[in-house]
Amino acid sequence: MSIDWMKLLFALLGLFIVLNYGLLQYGIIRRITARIGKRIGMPVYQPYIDLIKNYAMRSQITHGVMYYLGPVFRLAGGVGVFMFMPLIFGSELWSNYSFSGDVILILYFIFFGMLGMALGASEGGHPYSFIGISRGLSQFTTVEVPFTLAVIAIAAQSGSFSITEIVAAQQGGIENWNIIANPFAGAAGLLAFLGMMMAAPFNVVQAPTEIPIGPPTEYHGTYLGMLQTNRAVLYIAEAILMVNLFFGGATNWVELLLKVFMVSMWPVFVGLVFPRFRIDQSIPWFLKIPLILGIIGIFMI
Amino acid sequence: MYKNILILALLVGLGILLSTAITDREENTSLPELPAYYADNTAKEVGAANMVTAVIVTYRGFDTLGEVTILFVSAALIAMFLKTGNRRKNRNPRPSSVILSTAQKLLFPLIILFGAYVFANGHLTPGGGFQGGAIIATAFLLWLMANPEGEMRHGILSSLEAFSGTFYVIIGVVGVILGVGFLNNSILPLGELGRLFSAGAIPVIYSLIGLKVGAELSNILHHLNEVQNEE
Amino acid sequence: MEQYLTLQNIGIATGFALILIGLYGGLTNKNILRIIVSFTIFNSGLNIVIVALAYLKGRVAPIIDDTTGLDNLSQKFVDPVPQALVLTAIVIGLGVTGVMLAYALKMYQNKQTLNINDFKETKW
Amino acid sequence: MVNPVHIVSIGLAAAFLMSLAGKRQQNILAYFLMIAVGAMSFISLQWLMEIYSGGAGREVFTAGFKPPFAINLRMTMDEAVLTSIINIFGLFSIIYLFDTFKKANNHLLSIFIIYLMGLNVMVMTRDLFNLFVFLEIVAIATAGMMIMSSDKKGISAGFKFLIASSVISGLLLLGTLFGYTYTGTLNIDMMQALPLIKGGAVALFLIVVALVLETKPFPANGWALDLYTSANHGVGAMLSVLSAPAIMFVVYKMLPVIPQDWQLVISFFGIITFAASNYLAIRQENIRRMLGYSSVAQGGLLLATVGLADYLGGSFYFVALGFLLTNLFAKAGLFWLGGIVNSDNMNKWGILRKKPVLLLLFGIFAAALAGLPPFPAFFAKWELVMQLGAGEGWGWIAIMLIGSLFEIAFLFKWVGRVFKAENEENAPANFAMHKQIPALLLGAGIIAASYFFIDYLNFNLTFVLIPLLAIAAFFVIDYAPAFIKNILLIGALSFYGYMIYPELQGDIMKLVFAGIFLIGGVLTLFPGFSAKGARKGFYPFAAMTIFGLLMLVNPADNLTFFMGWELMALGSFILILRGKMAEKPAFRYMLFSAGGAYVMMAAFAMLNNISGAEFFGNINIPANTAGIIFALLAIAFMLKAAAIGLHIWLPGAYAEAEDDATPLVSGVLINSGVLGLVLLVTSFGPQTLFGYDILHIMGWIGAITAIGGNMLAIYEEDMKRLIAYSSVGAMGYIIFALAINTKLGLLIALYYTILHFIYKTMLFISAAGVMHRTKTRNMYEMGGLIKSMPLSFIVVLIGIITLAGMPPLAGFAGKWMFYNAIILKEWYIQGAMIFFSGIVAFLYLYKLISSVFLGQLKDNHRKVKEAPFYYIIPQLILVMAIMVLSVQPQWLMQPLSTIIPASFAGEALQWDGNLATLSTGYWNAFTIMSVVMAMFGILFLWLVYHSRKAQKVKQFNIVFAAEKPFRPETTHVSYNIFAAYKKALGWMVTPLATRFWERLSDIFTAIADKFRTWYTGNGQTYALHLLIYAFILYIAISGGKLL
Repeated sequence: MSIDWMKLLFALLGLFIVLNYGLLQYGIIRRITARIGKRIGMPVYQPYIDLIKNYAMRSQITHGVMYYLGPVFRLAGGVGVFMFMPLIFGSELWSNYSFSGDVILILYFIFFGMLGMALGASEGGHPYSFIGISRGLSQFTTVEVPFTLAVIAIAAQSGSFSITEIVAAQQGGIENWNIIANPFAGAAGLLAFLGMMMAAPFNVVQAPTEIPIGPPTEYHGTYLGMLQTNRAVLYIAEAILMVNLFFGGATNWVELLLKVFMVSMWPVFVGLVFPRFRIDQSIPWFLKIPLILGIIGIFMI
Repeated sequence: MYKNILILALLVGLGILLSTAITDREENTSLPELPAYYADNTAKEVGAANMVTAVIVTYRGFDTLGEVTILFVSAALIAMFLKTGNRRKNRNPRPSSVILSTAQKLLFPLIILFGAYVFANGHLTPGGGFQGGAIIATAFLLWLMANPEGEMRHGILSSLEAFSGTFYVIIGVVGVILGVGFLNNSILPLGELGRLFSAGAIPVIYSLIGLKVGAELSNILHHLNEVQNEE
Repeated sequence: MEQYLTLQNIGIATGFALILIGLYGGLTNKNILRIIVSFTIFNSGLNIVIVALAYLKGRVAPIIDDTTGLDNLSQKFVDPVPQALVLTAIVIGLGVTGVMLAYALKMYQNKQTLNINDFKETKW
Repeated sequence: MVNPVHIVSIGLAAAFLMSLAGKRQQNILAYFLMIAVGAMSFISLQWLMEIYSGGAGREVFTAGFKPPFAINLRMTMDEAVLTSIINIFGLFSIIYLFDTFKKANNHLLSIFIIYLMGLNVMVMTRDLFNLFVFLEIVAIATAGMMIMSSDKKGISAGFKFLIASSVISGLLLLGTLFGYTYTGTLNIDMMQALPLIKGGAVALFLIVVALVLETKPFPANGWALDLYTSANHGVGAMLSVLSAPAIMFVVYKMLPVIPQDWQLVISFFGIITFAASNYLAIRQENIRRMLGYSSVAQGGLLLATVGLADYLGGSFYFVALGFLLTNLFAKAGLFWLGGIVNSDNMNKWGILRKKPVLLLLFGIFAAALAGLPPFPAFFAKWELVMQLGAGEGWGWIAIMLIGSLFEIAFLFKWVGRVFKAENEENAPANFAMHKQIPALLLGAGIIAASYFFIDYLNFNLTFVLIPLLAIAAFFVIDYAPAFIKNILLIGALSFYGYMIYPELQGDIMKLVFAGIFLIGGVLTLFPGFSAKGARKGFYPFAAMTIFGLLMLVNPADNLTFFMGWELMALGSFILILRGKMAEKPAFRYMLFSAGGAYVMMAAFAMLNNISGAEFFGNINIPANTAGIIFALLAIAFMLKAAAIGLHIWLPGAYAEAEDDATPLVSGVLINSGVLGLVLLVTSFGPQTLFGYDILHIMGWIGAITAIGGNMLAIYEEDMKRLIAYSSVGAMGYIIFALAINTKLGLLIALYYTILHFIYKTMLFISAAGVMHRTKTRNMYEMGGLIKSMPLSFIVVLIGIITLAGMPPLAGFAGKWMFYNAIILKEWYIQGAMIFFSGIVAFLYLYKLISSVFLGQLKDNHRKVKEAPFYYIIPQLILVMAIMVLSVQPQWLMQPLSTIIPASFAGEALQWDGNLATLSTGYWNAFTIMSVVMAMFGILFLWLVYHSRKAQKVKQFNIVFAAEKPFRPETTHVSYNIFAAYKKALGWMVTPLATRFWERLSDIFTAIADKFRTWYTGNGQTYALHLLIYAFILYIAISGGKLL
């Protein structure tokens, strides 16, 4: 089959936009959190600097092939999530490759990165990598449960797994948004979203502050750059997913970015309010309230 | 205790069950077909005056063969069991009284003779091989009581036993060969009813049985005697 | 009731009584020799029953002699078959008893006891 | 023709003459005895030939008078067969006991031949009283032979026997005499009127009860058990093989006199004996006593068959002969092997392994006795069950099958010990030739018998006989070196595939499974090339397993299917048993498969009334008509597919099997259960049981199984157990997909079956390779192997990505279809469970790959090389398959879709080039693959280029937080890596099922232990039992009323 260059071009363009937006938003969020913490915080463009610096740095060590594959998997996963995500409802060109895979594909791609990362990090043989990975995987499995329930509920509601269909079903007024139409599923989805974002109170996985080393520490320089790229892309891509699933998608870029910003604020504020869970607390937590909400959401259909 | 009560209960039950044999049976006034046939035809078919003998030795000769075999087996079994090494050790039997030993000397041949008479006339008068054999065995019993130390010649007895048994079988086979049937007595002339030499092979068979049984029983007695006051 | 009180039935009943007594003895006595004796009683009970079954009122033993003559003997004789059978039964009983006695002797030689309860080497 | 009566005359004459012999002739006596018995055998054999070739039988009138006036012997087919068996087996026994006889007292020899003679007459005579006489002869002769046993136990046992037999014979004599007085005859054939005459019933009852008691019925058989326990092995064999059938035949002779309903009662008591005795045998440690129980049980089975003779009609001879011959050869064989091993202690039996031939014989006898194919008892049991089913005798079937299960239990516990017990050097074994040869003859006998049965049933040539022959062939060439046998087996399988391909061409379903079994078989055999030596005993059973599986593919009738099923079970049992620590797991496996098999048998018996012997896969049962059958079959198949609750046999069995046998018994064999389920669903359709929709229940079971299996896998530290548990999870998916029961569901099930077969075989083989090198199964003893075994790593990586169902590999297709199917079916909750289990799978997959291949290399593994070449080949082939499927799934799915019956609900998958569409969603494998590969490739290459100067980090110049590579497992980072998860969700894996089953077995054995104390060992009590039994039988026959 021949490659559709136009489509490819637009996909990459979209990717570029999202990447930048992701970086910016990350900077903004950091700043907001700083302010709430009565601090001044870093400049908004800091992420750009980091990124450029990291890409410029040349790593002098390697642990072997799988070690390379780690970040590759991670970024491929992130970009994959984006690539199969329709951005603008009703626009053929901004729908990326969503015609060849539906929401299930995306759900799995989110995990694709995780696993790859885990493998890559563990080749380093560093014990803390294992600790971080085991926490990450354990928590993520339980996060996925309520999220899946929500997705299934919504897919059942709109009779399709295709995101485009799901968005189409939500057009025409805010009352059709799934968050309204099926609040329980929506709630389950949003709570799960907290976990997916690995923001507080569920950020013990990466433990940014105390443990100076987690999976990412194995990776520095270029690798870290890739991971940061991925974070920016994935963060936004997942937000877009939420928007498409629960908030009626978007018909143009402005609406999209606005909604994305709103959605991504949600974990930030939660994270600012709540203290961090231990891993063996967060696992049961996801299997309590969100799970129940999700089940109710399914029975709502 | 409870066990005994259970046993009693069971036996009572069995008794009741058996009693039906009395209550349900009506006294039969005439012989059934089978014995009637025997009664009417024995004389000409078998030529034995004593019908019981006829039935035992000829009509149901096969049973009798088995019977002999059983005796043989038990005798052999006892012989095997009581074959205990040096029996002679520390046996201290009471010596028998003079009266007994004298009387035994007198009676021994007579008893033997009587036994021989009984089995030789089995086809004419009550009695027969087994009875005769038993009587003979009593003679040996007497002998054993008279002299407990006495050593009997097993060889003779057992060879007697073996040969008589074998001949018995051979007679049966001869019957087959002559085509009159296994253990049929008419391989010899039936002769005249009521004579000693009549009823074909019956007297022969009965004599053989008599000898065999006598030998076997005496053997058994002797074996038992040999182990009696061991250890 | 009295129609049962025939000679034959009395014989049979006696036989049954002996059978039951023999069984009871065999099942309750602990001494092996007593058990064997009980079984001989049991056997003789059987034999009595058999003989009694052969009995027919007012008939003679099935032996031809001058008194019986030779014609319609089936009207004169008792049943010869059970008498024949009983002989076999007796002899068999004798054989079995002999074997049992031999066994008893052997068991005594092995264990110096004749109590049946002491011979439970094989169980369960 | 020699007159049959000469059997008697020869026997007696010989006996009498032998008693003449003195010390000097002693040594020739044994030969004389042999000649005499030979002559007897000749007579009976010659009659057998005569009658077999259409000649008439013969009535022998002793004393030349017709019955009833004299005793008559009969010689027809039945008598000819039995007397031949008796005499010839007597001949064998002489050979077997030759050394005993050489030293023995001459009287013993006479008694022996009289015993044989007595049995002959018991069989031939038609006269009741004569029967009594010869029963007594046999009894006394038996008592006489008891002293052949050296130990003193024999004496008291013999005495108990004498007491019992004199009670019994007393009853018989009474009955006979009254029978005579009522009917005026002693001839069995003229007594038919007996039960009709007033009071005659009592006489008949006495006779019947005596005869039944002679057959050693449970529980009035203590005397018999003690006899078996203490008798010399040769004598025990004769008691079990000659006396029992003879007395059975006597009962059979009496049948015309016994009323119909009495016959049923007797036969039912027989079944009870069978089940109960087998049950009590499971607690036996003493082999001879165990054999005693088993003999009694077989007797019960024979009695049951005899009692049902009229009911069985035409198939009576088939069934009876099946049981008779099995008992004859197998039981006697076991007794004689016992004599060779010469110890009643199970643990001493390991000595048999010194003589492979004897070991094989032992296996054959055990299998034959347990009623496994291809031995006669298997077919007999099948026929009997089918006939009982036709009469709706479900209770009978249940009792009988439970009994058979117990039989399997104790027999295979024993087999396990024999194979595993440490080879006792001080065992008093006696491998004298004259003891081995008769045993070998028996082995030949059972095989010949099996041949005749199979020949009689004229099975399909290609799909039954050729496989059987192939299996047999591999037993024959077992001495060849492993390499040759491997080539031969692979060749044989390939050729067989080529042979059956035309037959299956039309039928894709059959092709699929045939393909799985054949290709799987061949691929899993490859690693065998690197095995050294002859590897005795592997290939026959590998062949048995694979060909057994292939028999399941295209059976003509249920019998064939069942036969294949049992063969496969037996073969895999031995393969598992070959593992080092495998005794317990293998035993457990055998028990579970047997249980499943018997459930299946019962189901087939029911099915037989609906659709006849026709194979259930080829028929269509209308919906909601056969719920119970469906449920039973589903249980049987789910047991093989290790549905949760029935899965506890699986981990042990797979983990403990030899490393390179595991792929076969797991990756390939488990699909037999799937095959069954698929056929079940396709040919039955939805069924209800007590108003419940069974498929719905199955759906839940599937979902729970999926979660449970994966959860259990997470916490495993043992590589093989981990993969094994993941099989449980995969089976959960398949069961669930089948339960969905739509076009899509079936497609998923088939697709998953194939996929699971591919990646599971792959994973197991590469695990085998790793374990072959590292010599351990514990993952915490491994690590960092990626450097030394890169190929294995790549294979495992691809394997787990597929298993996890991650795009872009083939696994994703399955997942994707799953969610659509779930939405379409509206089973949301189950769907979420399935998804959850899929996520859980990531955890153990990560653990598997990371702790084995990543992390720190262990000191003792510095030198390990890549897995052997022959391990790698099959893996690479399978990887190819996965890659192709990942890019072009429609190549597989479109053919699969064609075999889905139109009757199935739901929409079918639509294909447009590579784009698969359903109303609910779509997915394009090719695009996904290309997109992912593009991103992946670009990034990877860029990265490699970017850090081309990077130097390799030495293992030790990174931080070790706590871990030293050579410290024990607790310091291994991936040991108990998901502790937190366990803390949170550990409750999910409480081993409820295991506890349940273990508790169950404990309870059963405990009860058995209690019950067998009924046999106090007191001869008097045994006599009492006889009376009690008589009483019970009376109640049963008179229908409750006392008089």
